[in-house]
Formats: sequence, structure tokens, C-alpha cells
Amino acid sequence: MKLAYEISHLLAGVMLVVSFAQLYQQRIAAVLNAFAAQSITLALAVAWAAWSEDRPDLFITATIAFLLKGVLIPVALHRTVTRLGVHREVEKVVGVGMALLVGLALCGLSQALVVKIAPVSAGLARDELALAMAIVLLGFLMMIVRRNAVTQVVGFMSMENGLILAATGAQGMPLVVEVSVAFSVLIALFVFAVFVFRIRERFDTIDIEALDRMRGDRR
Amino acid sequence: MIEAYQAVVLVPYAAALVLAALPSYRIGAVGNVIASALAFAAGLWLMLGPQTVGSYAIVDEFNVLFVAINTLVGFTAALFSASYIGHEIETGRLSPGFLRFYHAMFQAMMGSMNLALVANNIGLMWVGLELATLITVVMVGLYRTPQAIEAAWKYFILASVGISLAFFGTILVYLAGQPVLGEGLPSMTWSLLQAAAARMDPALLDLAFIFLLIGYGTKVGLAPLHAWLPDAHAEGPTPISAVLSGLLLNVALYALLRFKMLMAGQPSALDPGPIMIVMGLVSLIFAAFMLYQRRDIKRFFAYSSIEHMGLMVFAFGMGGPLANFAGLLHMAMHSLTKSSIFFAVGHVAQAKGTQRFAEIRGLSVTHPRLAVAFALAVLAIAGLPPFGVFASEFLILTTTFARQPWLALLPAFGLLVGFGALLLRLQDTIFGEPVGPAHRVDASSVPMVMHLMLVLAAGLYLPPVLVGWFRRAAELLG
Amino acid sequence: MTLDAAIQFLAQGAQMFLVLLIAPLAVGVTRRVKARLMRRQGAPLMQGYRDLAKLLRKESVLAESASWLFRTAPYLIFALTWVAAALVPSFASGLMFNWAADVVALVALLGAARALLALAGMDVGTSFGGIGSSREMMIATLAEPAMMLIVLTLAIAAGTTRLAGVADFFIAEPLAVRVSLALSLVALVIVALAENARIPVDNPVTHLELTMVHEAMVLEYSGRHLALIEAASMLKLTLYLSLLICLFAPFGMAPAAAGIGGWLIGTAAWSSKLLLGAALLGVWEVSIAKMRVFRLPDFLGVAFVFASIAILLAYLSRGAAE
Amino acid sequence: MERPGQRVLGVYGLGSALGVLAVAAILATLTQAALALVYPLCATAAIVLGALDLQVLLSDGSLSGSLPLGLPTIGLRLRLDPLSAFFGVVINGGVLTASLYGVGLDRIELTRRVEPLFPIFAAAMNLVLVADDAYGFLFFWELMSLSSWALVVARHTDPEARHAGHVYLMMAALGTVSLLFAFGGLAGPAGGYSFDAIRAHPPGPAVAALVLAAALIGCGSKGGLVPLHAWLPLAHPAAPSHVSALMSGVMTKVAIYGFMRIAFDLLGPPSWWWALPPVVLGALTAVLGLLYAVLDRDLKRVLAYSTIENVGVIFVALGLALAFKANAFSAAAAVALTAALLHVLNHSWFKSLLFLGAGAVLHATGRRDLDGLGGLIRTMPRTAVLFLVGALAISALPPLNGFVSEWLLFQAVLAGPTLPQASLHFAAPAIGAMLALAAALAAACFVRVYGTAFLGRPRSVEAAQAHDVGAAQQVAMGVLAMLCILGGLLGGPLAAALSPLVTRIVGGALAAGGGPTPLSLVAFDAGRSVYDAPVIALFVAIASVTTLVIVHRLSERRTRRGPAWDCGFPDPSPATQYTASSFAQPLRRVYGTVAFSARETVTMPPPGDRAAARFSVVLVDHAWRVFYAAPARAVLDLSLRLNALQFLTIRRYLVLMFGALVILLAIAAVAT
Repeated sequence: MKLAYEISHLLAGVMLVVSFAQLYQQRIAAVLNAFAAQSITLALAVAWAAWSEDRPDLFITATIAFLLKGVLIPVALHRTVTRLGVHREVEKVVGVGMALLVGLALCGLSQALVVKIAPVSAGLARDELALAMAIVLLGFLMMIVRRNAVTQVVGFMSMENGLILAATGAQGMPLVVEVSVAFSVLIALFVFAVFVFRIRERFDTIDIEALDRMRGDRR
Repeated sequence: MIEAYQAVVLVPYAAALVLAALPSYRIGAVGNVIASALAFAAGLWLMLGPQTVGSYAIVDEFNVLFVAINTLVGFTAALFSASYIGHEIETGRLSPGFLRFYHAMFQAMMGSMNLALVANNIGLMWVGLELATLITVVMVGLYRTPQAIEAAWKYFILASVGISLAFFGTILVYLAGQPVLGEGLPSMTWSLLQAAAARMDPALLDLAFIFLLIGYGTKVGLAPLHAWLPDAHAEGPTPISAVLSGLLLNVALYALLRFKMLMAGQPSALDPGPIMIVMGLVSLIFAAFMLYQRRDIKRFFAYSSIEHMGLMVFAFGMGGPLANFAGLLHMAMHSLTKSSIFFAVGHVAQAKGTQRFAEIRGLSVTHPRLAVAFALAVLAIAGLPPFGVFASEFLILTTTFARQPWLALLPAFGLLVGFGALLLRLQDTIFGEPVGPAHRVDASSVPMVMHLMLVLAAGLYLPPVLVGWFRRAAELLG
Repeated sequence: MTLDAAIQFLAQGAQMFLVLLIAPLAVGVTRRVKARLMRRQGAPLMQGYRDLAKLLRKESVLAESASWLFRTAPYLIFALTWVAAALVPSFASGLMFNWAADVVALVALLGAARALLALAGMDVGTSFGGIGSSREMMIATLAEPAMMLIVLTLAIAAGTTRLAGVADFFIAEPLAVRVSLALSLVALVIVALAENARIPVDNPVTHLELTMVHEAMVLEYSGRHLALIEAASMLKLTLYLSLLICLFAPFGMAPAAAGIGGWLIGTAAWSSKLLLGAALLGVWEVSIAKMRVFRLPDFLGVAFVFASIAILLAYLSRGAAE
Repeated sequence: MERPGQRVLGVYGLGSALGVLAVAAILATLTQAALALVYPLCATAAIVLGALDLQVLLSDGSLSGSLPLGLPTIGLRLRLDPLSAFFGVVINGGVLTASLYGVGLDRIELTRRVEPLFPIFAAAMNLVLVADDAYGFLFFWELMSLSSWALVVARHTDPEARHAGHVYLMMAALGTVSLLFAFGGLAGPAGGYSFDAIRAHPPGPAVAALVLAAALIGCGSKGGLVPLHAWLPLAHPAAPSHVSALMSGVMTKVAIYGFMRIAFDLLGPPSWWWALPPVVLGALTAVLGLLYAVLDRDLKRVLAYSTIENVGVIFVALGLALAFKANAFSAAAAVALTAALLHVLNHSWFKSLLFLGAGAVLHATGRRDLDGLGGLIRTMPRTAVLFLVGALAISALPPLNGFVSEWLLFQAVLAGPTLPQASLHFAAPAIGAMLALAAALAAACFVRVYGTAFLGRPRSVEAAQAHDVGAAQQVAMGVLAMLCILGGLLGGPLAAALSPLVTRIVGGALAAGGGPTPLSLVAFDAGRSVYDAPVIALFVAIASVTTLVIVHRLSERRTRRGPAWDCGFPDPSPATQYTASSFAQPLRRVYGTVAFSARETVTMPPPGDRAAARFSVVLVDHAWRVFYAAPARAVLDLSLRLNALQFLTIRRYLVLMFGALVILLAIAAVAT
């Protein structure tokens, strides 16, 4: 049991590290790879939880995470990016160093919040909750330090990763939730695809600044 | 034999499937109306039927009225869109194929919102809200003009971030409940959580509430999370704007309030009151100022929705039986009034062929009846008698002043600023020499008038049964 | 309706005619004194009566644009002023109708007369009429606040606004003449000068266009109408003189219960005081120059200030008394 | 003291009258032909309601009932007590005469923008009076504002009317909000909104102060108390004249009623300092209102400004009544309160009369600018006579009704020095002086109005070709003029009729019949001050008649018509007459420089140049500048600044969201 905990904890830690890597990366392609790595780690973590806690249903989640976020989406996005020829673009708003510092601050914040919880009360280990929260916040941070639609998608999905980590970590959270999560991610992808294509049809770029040109009451 | 609450959810979903299959958009429109009527009937049935607390569904004083309003507005909106949407075909903004999709999605959206309302399971509630949101995203992008896509994109990103934060909050609630209620379903069942709130970990609850506040607050349209709302209202089809303002915001606020009840159950947890008061006031005053610079009539009323949502959140933040009562009343009145305003706006847009204030003048000369209805609707939302909004604002302001006189100045200030803008725009649109074209309006005015009648009736007389529900819900809200 | 009441009634009537009788004489005295001080022969004392008679005999010329108001105004103005004058206690305080109007009402009666006169001035539609009316009303707005304060002082001192009551009060305790009353006396004198269009507020003899106020209003009048207007202004002067007397020097006035004898003494005292006042007015008018119209606020401001100080002092003395 | 018979009568009377009004409104919306029916119906309703009010007032009874409407658990409480009844008499008198005037309107003048709203307006005003709970009161109060707003913007194509409507409804909303506060404070956190509950638990001193302030703002904004007055001269003239008469003569009285209801009834026993705000503001209002009026050139706007003055006077009287009541000087309080009530009555009469007269002038000439009128005394003789009565009455000249209340008020002020509180008895002289100034200014103002509009020679073709209005309008004005005269002569009996009401409120009344004659008006006691209008009037009548007889006996009776003399330089052109502006010049020089920092600039052409010399005056309305223009500009500026938030990029919106989340989390982190 101790070991099980150690491993899941380790995997969670790896995910956090990978999200920092995402923040650190310059090129979209690299960001996608990092994201893929994170998703695969997530898949492992979920799978491990499924095995160690003997909850076979979690294997579904694990596979979904692996196939969808670990393989399909990164590949699809790689395609789009290369087709649009933006795969080596750098569109940062703040410098890497700054982003990393903020990221660290967020980790600290989530720690500070979690230590206030009484140890026994939480259904999962507090530090794992802290890791999950940090991952979610880092994903959010990534959405706001990148200008580019694809990286925003990625940031959003790494938020989802954090969520799923937390969800699986929460012992005995009913199946309905994972299904709904996977379902939502599906819809999310679908809609994303629709929009990314439409956007390309209309503006030959997926930089969202371009979208912001026509906005209410400016006409 | 299915229960009312099941019917409320299942009828729309079934209708969605059927409508997706129907080829002709005309039949689709009719089917849409029929399905909504059935849902409305189910809603009434639910209202009159017994109150139940199941493991998945809950029907109590708090949500029964919202289901009723939801189905009612859904019905009237369907009625309106049936008479309205044909015009969109004529103007070529939509193709029949899209309309088919539109009708199916409409029903799916209604079903999801009802699901979120009747769900006794915080996960289900979340699913319903999320589905409804994603569907409205698609609806907003329906016209596929650059503006529409931009609006939909903005809406999508902000909303889905909100969704994920809300989900994280939901997980946290589960985590808080789990040690008390044990693993699995029970610790996601709202009614049980509510009962056990006192024994949960306060710090965890605080955390959960913050994530839920940001997550669902995005859909409520609280400043500074409001950004998607004006554009989504302005660029989507008018019936959808009506549903957005009239229903989706309410459902999101409803979800938020459920969790506020939870917080109220745990005394040593963070008091959500001050936070809600601050956010409510910020939204109220900010939106009131934003009204002055709007040139698009739908965006204008979208901001007024933000204003009123802010007022409600303020009222619930104040808490106490009177303020909560007022907040709930305001919620009901606002959704009826605002949807009727959007119906009226639809008429105006058809009559003048534009949504821009600058090109809408002298309606009272060219379309007297429409002008009167529009004026009444705007005056109603401005909180003037004899309409129901006056009653709720009366209660909110008086009770706030009675408890914290100086605090009361802020909402009053916001309301006055907003009133100034509303009045200015109202006078500009209905008075003066008419300019521009004056087309015939073929959209039905029944929904608009019906809503106005209801709001008027509420201003004059509140049925005791309604009052009873509000009372009980207000007590639950603490 | 006893004999006593009848006598009282007659006494009231007598007062009405007394003021009417003495008014032209008072004006005559003033003119005579002025003339003498200017080393002129001056008109005889009775000139006022002669003027009125002459005017009555002349035909009246009305402008084409004059309306009925122009013709009826003089009668009303005269009547109002006359009644007002007759309500100021002259030789006796307790006359039959002394209660009918207190100071406030008295001032209001004069105000009514003034308003009618100003309207008449505007009726013909000439520029001079307008000048006169507008300035007259402006002066009134300056004079009335001061008047109000004076009345207030008296009310504080005597505890009533009935003129007869005030007079009785001062007869009862002649030592009640305090600083505050002296100040309000000065104020009232200034107000009286303004109200009667005397120098320095207005010059009753000039027809120099831009300086005249009262004369400008009555410019279009002639014949019997002018006679009435003139008589009214004479009565007004008399009224203010006897108001001053009744408020500040009531000695010799017959108290309420006095009989014929007391009345006769009162009459003598009053008429002598009145004529003395008229003479003093003459002296004052030769010793000072007419002011520019827009210096008037300062002049009447003095009255206002005096009256205010008077009230403050009245408060203090009352505080001392209590 | 409810009598069953009276109750039944009252219920039926009220119900039927309101029903008639409703029918009128509905009919008018339905068919064009029915528009003409509105005014007769309104008149009948007004008669019924007025009779009912009069009956309640004189019998000193009260009617009450409640309907299951309005807020839950409170319902709609209705109560007609003597106070409401008195104001009901005032209001329905106004409604009746306005409707009479309306009956005389031509068919073509009737529109659906006015006639359907007239009955609603009338009904709303009546209902405010009978409302016996906070919700009902504010409901009908706001309904009254709303309907009158619609009447103001009836001429919607005129931008000025629209602007007036906007300012008006904004101020009305402000007033309603502060009244909401007032009633919120009165009702308390428990929400006892019915007046009985409020009476049962009067608020503590701190709350009372807030409530009083709120009530003063709320009612002041409706009544036109400076500096909340600016909407009034815009809105009242913009409406059709008979509606202006209602708004100015009657609706302002509803504001007075609201203040009285709160300050004298709901707020419990007064403290002396309550008197200060109404007295000081009232006096300020009285003077400032007339300074505006005397400098303005628009007939109807002048009347509106003078309404402001009269409201100020009434507030002074009410304030004094509060002060005396707080010190238990019931006699003085009675004098002050009677003055207030009588002035309410009188002002409703002569102001309605004047507005109807202005309406007649407007109808006959199509002009409202004084400098375009003149000589109407010949072209519309009847209106001229009636207007003259009104003008003299509002100038507070005996023996008309305006002076009765003025006299009583002065008596109250003269009693001011007896008050123990230093601030009050030192305020008394200042107040007295300001009221005297106001009275003198009123006389000046209306001499100016009448002199330029009705006297002199016509300054325009329209004025020259004017004609008297129809019979119905003349009757309406005639009734009011008659009331002004009777009210002036019968001040004593009127005061006596009000004494039960006054006793109810301040526990004392005027000594009725204590005077030398039964008709004389007595303040305090007969030894102190008496005003006997009938006797004076009799004297004046006798004097003038005798003069007439004697003069005609003695004098040469011949009269000759000739050209005006005008010091030898008569000029045929009417342009040489004194205009309203030139009449105002002395007053402008004396007061305008202080109040409106008036500046006159004269530009003379150089000698030999034939160009005309130019003269221009600049008046600055400081109240508007400070209290209206500046805030409006501030709001617009701020909205422009905030508007940038509509144009952020999605990423920035996400930043906002992120910020909000992090801040809340930080709060949770530091919160113990």
C-alpha cells in the first residue's frame, strides 16, 4: 500500500514537472510533445490507481486518456500546425523566466491552501490534491501566457489532465463522472476542431488576436 | 409510468432526436413548439405534483419553480422562434439544414438545463450545465459570420475554462463529503451533502466553493467573468439570446446557490456572503456604466442582464429571509422580463432591419403597438411599477437599508446609473421622427405579451403557493 | 348697538377723514421747509389741496392703448392706501376697527396698492412706465425684508403685531425705549423714505427721465386719475409718519378706554408730531442728494443691517429680562 | 372612529370613482372617438372622490380596508384619514378643474399620447393618498411619476420635451430610491411595511435622522426643493397646459403629503432639530425659485419656478410646525401647520388657475415667450381678468387667498424667537427676512408677467389677433378665480374647518371664532394678531365707491383719448415698450450677480459706424452646473473609460478570470 501510494505520487509529480516543461517550451511542436508526455503519464497514473485500488473501471479512463490525449490529439494538432506553417512560432506574452516564477508561486499557493485541510478528512492524500490543483492552475497559466490558439487548446487540455488526476485520486468517485469527463473532452475536441477549421477558412491564421479585430460596437 | 421530473428531462431529449431526423424545417419548427409545450406541461405537472428526493433527482421548493419558468420560457421562446426563424431563411442568414440542427439543439439545450435543475447529484448537475453551455456555444456560432464565430469562440474558451474549474470544485465537494458519507454515490448526492454539511471539513469546503464560484460564476456572467455574455447575446439568434438571458444564467446561479446552501450548513466555513456582495456590486455597477456606450440593442440588454444578475448575487450575499426572498423573486421576474425584452428586440430588429440604436428612431410613430410593448418591457426591467421587478427591487433596497444603510447606497447608485441609460435608449428608440425603413413584423407577439402579463400580475399579486416556495427556499439559503 | 359703540364708530370714521384731511398739509409743510432752507419763497402750505382740486377739475387724457385697468387702478390704489392709513392708530389706540389689520396686513395692503400702480405703469406700453414699475418693484424687494425684521423686533418687544397693541405697550412703559428700538427706528425711517419715493431713493419733484421711479409710473396719468394718485401718495407719506409716531413716540395717544377728551388731546399731539415729522423730512431732503438707482441696495442694506442688529439686541435684552 | 355607513359609502365611492377612471383610460386606448369622453368621466370621478374626501375631512372620521394584493403577508392596505382626505380635496379640486378645461379642448387637440394617461395620473395621485403601507405608497407614487412622464413626453418630436422627460424620470427615480430607503429604515430589518406596524415601532434617533434625510430628498425631489428642483421647470411646461396645471398645482402637493405622512405621522414624536433642514432648505428654495422665475422669459416656465418657491414656503411652514411641536408649543405649531395646509390649498388653486390661463394664452397665440406677447387684456379680456386674480393672489396680496396663508406663516415666524433652541430662534429672523424677500419678489415677478403678457401693446401678430378661449375653459378658470377670492375672504372659517385635522397632528388648533367678527382669522389670541379680510375688503369697497362717487361729483367727467405722452417722445412701434427682460434688469443687477453670477456685455460700434449696438447677458445656473451637468459628465466619462473592457482580447479576459480565481484562493489561504 505504501508503495502504491509512492508510485502514484511519483507519477503525479512527473505530471507537474511536465506542465512546467510545457510552460518552458518555445516551439508549438515541443509544447505538443510535452502535452503528449503529460497525458501518457496521466494514463499511467490512472492505470496504476485502477490496478492498485482494484477499480477496473478506471482502466477505461486510462485508455481514453492515453489514446485521445496521448496520441490522437497531439498528432492531429501537429498536422494542423504544420499545415498552417506555424509549428516553430514563438508567441509568448511574458518571458519564460517570469512564467516559471508565477508557476512556482501557484504551486506554493496550492500547497498553502491544502495544508489547512485536516489530514484525515480528505479522501485522498493532501499533497496529491495539491499537485492536481497545481497542474490545473498551471494549465490555466499556460492559456494566458501564450497567444496562439493551439497552445491555448493545449493549456486547456492540461487543465483537464489535472482534473482527471484529481478525480481518479478521489477514491470511489462514481463512474458517471469519468464518463462525463471523457464525454466532455470528446465534445470539446469536436468543437475545437470545428472552430479551428472555420477560423482557418476565414483568416489564414489561428492567432486569436486576429479574431479580436471585429468586436462588438466597434463597427 | 415515468415521474414528472423524468418527463421534464426526457421529453426534450427525445424531441431532440426526432427533430434531428425531421427533414423540413417548417415541420421542425412546429415540432419544436409541440415538444416545448409538452415539456411545459410536464413542468406544470411537476409544480403541482409531489416533492420527491431521490438518489439522482430532487424536487423541492427551491427548484420546482425554476423548472416551471424554464419550461415556460422554453415554450414561449420556441413559439417565438417558430414565427421568427422563417424570416432568417428569407434574409438568407440561415439555410434549412442549419435550422434542422437548430431545432434539435434547442430541445437538447432545454433538456440539459432541466437536467441540471432537477439533478440531486452534483455531478449530474455539472453535466447538465456543461451540455447546455456547449450547445449554446454552437447556437451562438450559428450564423457563421466572423463576428458570430468570434463571439462563439470567446464564449467557448471562457465557458469551458469555467466548466473545468466548476468540475474541480465538484471533485473537492466530493472529497469533503466522502469521509462523512463514505465512498461512492452518497457523497455526491446533494440532499445528503446538505444534511451532513456541518460535519465536513471547512477548509475543503472553502476551496470547493471558490472554484465553484468562479466556474459557475462565469456562466452567471459576474464581472469580471462576464466577457462572453454580451457578444454571445448580440451575435446569436434572438430566441437563443432570450433563452440565454432568461434561463441559462438562472440555471448557473441556481447551481451556485445550491452550494451556498452547503456552505451555510457549515458554520466554521468561509462566509460566502461578503464575496458574493462584492462580486454582485462590481457586476451591477460595472454593467450599469457599460450600458451608456452600447450601440447594439442586443448587446445593450445583455449588459442589463449582467446588471441584474449582479443585483441578485448581491441580494443572496446579503442573505436573511427577506433578501433571499427578494433575490429569488428577482430571479424569476428577471428571466420573464428579459426574455420578453429580447422577443421585443427581435420584433424591432425585424421592423427596422437593424440592431443598431442609431438606426432605430420613432418606433411609436411607425409601430405604435410594438413601441408600447417594448416601452412597457423596458420600464418593467427598469424596476418601475406596476411590474414585478419593482416588488423585488423594493424588497432588496429596503431591507438592505434597514440592515446596513451605507451599503445600500451602492446598489441604489448602480441601479440609478443603469436606469439613466435604459431611459435614454428607450426615449431615443420610441420617440422622435422615425428614420430608416419600417418593415412589416411577422413574428408573433404572443410570447412577449404573455410574459409582460405574468410580470404585471406578479407586481400586483403573488400567489401564496409561490410565496411559500420562495419562503422555504429562502430559509434553506440561510 | 349702544351709543358708545356709535361713538366708537364715529371715531373710526373721524380718523379716516382726519388722515385724508391732514395728508396734503403734511406734504405742504415738507415742501415749504425745503423751499425755505433753499432760500426760496416756496408754495403756501395749502398748495397740496389746491393742486388736487385743480387736477380734479381738469379733463383726463387717456392714451389710446390704455385699458380699463389703467382707469380703475387709481380708485383702488387710493382706496387701499386710504384704508391702510386709516388703520394706523393716530389719536387713539383702541378704536373700533384697530384689530382689523396688524402690521403685516398693513404692509400687504400697501403692497397691493404698489402692485396695482406698477401694473398701471405698464398698461399704456411706454418705456418710461416700464422703467418706473420695474424699479419700484425692485426697491420693494429691498425694503420688505428690512420691514419684516422691524416688525419682528416689535413683536419680540411688545408681544403683538397689532399696532394698537404695540402703541398701548409703549404708552404703558415709556421707558421701554431701548437701543434695539432706536436702531429699528432708523431702519424704519429708511424704509419709509424708500416706500414714499423720497430723496435719496427717488426725487418727487424731478422729471429727469433716467432718475425717476414713482413719477415715471404715473407719467401717463392726468386729470382726476392723477389727482387720486397724488392723493394716494400723500396719504402714504402720512401713513408712514403716523406709523413712526405710533410705534416710537406714542405719548399723548389716547388709550383704549379714553373718552372724547382723551381723543382731542390725542389728536392735537398726533397732528403736531406729524407736522413736525414732515418738517424734519424737509430738512433731511435738502441736506442730502439723490442716489443712483443701483446704489440703493447699499442704502437699504443699511436698513437691513440696523434691523438685524436690533433683533439681536432684542434677543439679548429679552434674555436679560428672563 | 369608523362609522359603518360612512365605510360603505367610502368603499363604493372610491371603488366606483377609480373604476370610472379606469374605464376612461381603457376607452381612450381603444377608440379615437372615445378620447372626448375622457374628461367628462374624469370630472365626474373627481367630483365623487372630492365629495368623499370632504366628507371624511369634515366628519374627522377615517375609512380603512385592505386588499389581498401587493406584497405577500402585508397585502394592499388602504386608509383614508383626515390628512389624506385633506390632500384628496386639494388633488380632486385640481383634477376637476383640469378636466373641465380638457372638456373644452378641440377634437383635433386630443391624442392617444395624452388622454389615456390623464385618468391614470389622476387615479395614481388619489391612490398614493389612500395607501396605508410602504409598498402601496411607493407603487402608486412611482405610477404617478411614470404616467406624468408619459404626459411630459407627449410632444415627443420636440427634443426639449424628450430632454425634460429624461431629467424628470431620472429625478423621480432618485426620489423613489431615497423614499425606498426612508421606508426601509422605518420598516426595519423585519420588514414591517404596513404603516400600522411602523407606527407601532418608531425608529431610534439615528435611524430617524437617516429616514428624515431620505424623506426630504425623496419628497423634495418630487416637490422641487432646491437643489433637486431642476427637472420641474423643464417638465411642467413641456406637458399640455391642463396637465401642467395638475403637475404644478397638485402633484407637488402629493410630495408635501409624503413628507407630512413620514415626518408628522410615521416617524413618531419629533426632535427639535428635525425642523432645521426643511426650514433652511425651504427658505432657500423660496428665494431661489423666485429669482429664477423673475429672470425667465417663458410664461409657463416662470409659473413652474414660482411653484418651486411655493413648495419652499410650505416646507418652511412644516419645519416650523415640527419645531413648535417638538417643544410642545401647540398653539404656535397649530398656526404654522394651518399656514402650511392653507398654503397647500391656496397654491393648488391659483397655480392651476395661472397654468390654465397660460394654456389659454398658448392656445390663442401659440406663444409662451413673454417678449412675444402683450396687450392681451384687450384681445382676450375674460382670460385677462381671471389671470389677474390669479397673479394678485399668488403675489400674496390682500384680500386674496394667497395672503391668508402668508399672513399665518409670518405669524408663525414671529413666534419663532420664543423657541428655546438658539439655532432655531436665531434662524427665525433670517427665515422671516427671506420669506419677505420672496413675497416681494413674487409681486415683482407677477407684475412683470402680467404687465408684459396682458398689458401694453401687442408685440407680435399672434398676440394682436388672439381671441378668448371657449366657455368650458373660462368656466374652469372662473371657478378657480372664485375660489381664490372666497379663500381670501373666508380664511377664518377655512382654518376652523381644518382645526380637527390640525389638532390631530400637533395637538392644538387656531382659536376658532375668538376674533372680533366670526369671519376674522386669529393667530394665537385675538389680543395678539388678527387679520380680518372681510372687514378690510368692506372698508376698501366703501372707500373706493365713495371716492368714485365724490370724484365724479366734483370733477370734470370728460375723458379724451390721445396718443401716449411718454415724456414727449411717444414711439408707435411696440418694440419700444419695456419687455420682460428689460423689466428684470434692475432685479438682475441687484440679485442676479450674486445668485447666477450674471454678466452684461455691451458692444458699441465705433462712432460713425451704422452697425447696431449689441447687448448680451450671461446667466450661470450654478445648481444645474454642480448638481446635474457635472455628475452626468462624470458618468459618461467613467463609462467611456470602462468601455475599454469591452474590447480586450480573449487572452486578457482569461487573465481577468485567472486573477479573480487567484485572488479568491489567496483570500482563502490567508483566512483562518
